[in-house]
Amino acid sequence: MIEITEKDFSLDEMIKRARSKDAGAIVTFLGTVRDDDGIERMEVEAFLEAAQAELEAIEEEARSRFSLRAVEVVHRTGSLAVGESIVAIVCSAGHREAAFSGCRYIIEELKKRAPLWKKEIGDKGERWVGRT
Amino acid sequence: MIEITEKDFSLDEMIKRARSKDAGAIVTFLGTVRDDDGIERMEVEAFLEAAQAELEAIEEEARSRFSLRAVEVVHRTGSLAVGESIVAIVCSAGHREAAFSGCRYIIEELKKRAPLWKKEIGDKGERWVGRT
Amino acid sequence: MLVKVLAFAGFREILGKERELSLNESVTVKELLAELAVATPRFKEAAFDESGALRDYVLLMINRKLIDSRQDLSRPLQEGDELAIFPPLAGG
Amino acid sequence: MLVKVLAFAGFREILGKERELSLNESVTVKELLAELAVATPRFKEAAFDESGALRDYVLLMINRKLIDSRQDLSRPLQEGDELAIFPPLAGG
Repeated sequence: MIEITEKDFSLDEMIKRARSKDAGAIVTFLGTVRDDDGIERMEVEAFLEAAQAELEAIEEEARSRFSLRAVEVVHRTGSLAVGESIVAIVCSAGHREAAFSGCRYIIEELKKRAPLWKKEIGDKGERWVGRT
Repeated sequence: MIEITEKDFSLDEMIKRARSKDAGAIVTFLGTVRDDDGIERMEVEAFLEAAQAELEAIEEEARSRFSLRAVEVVHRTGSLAVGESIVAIVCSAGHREAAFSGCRYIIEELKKRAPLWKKEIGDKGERWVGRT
Repeated sequence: MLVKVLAFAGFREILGKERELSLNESVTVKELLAELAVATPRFKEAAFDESGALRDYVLLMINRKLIDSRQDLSRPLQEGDELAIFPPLAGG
Repeated sequence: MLVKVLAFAGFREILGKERELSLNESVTVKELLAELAVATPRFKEAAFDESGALRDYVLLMINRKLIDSRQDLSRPLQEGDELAIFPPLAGG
């Protein structure tokens, strides 16, 4: 399941959905707001329909390249404080090599291709990430 | 925290312990019993003191090689049914590269170096894994 | 001809999230961006350099597909097209 | 001299998990394994090949440190040593 949402999510529920009798390995990536350089919170913005479609395309690529059994992706939007979850990706596969590779593939492609933006807000002001 | 235990564990609790304000990435590996080839359950056995010491050594290596912020490892022993959790490894780091590498390092070294054994039990009888 | 313009992140802060524009038949992406620049000086500053060229970090999608911001600017917009304007992606 | 022998996995099923052996001063790892083989034919079968050599998959630890099952068999055991016998590791 792919979801872009303002709400926090339960990793436990995502992992539960990814479990299956033919999956021996489940790899999870959780991205959280880091307190770099005086950052207090982040605003996450999405081009919702385009991001959803792009994440679904990435999921399909990962499933077929790595023979994944299950893929769960949640990306949050809105205002997130330091320490809060931004994104979670759960991949299950028969063996660990595929589960690691699939999870890594999805986060790398998400960062490159999904229309999502983060604004860092802290004691030095505000700044859109990636904007030079 | 390193733990070898008969009890099931809460990944959610492990991830909660691994969260921190300076960690932007948390990678989790969960190994579960797969129903390969008629397997119904697994018996996991440990040389408890030696496995605990080896896992602590592996944790230390991973922490210093990849600058990990937190490491959590639980390995279960005893009788585990298909689908149940065998092992969980949680690594947090500033950035995802380190968290992925650290988690991968720990599972690979655990498999090579920790004195733990699995016996597969299924419709074709019993078999110690790795014993030719 | 109606065209929808979406803007995100820093460009949303300048242009607003969404607007519908009524245009002449023959307008290209470049011409539409120039119109926005005339109407909104802060957009001109953010999106174009001193020589009037689109800045490297301006990304464009037409109908949810990225276009090449250097080569495809002469593409004529069609009735109902959706043009999205945004800075480099930074999810995850 | 007392030496503790631990066995795991398939070898535990044959030898039991733990036993304390009273030995002569000079006994080597090889001699101790030979004694176990005499006392327990199933261990002999599982651990040694037809030529009497230790099988490749037999792993040994002395005091929780792996030893080289080919080169260190002549090592003399000391009072209080703990010898562990097990098949290839298979955790995770």
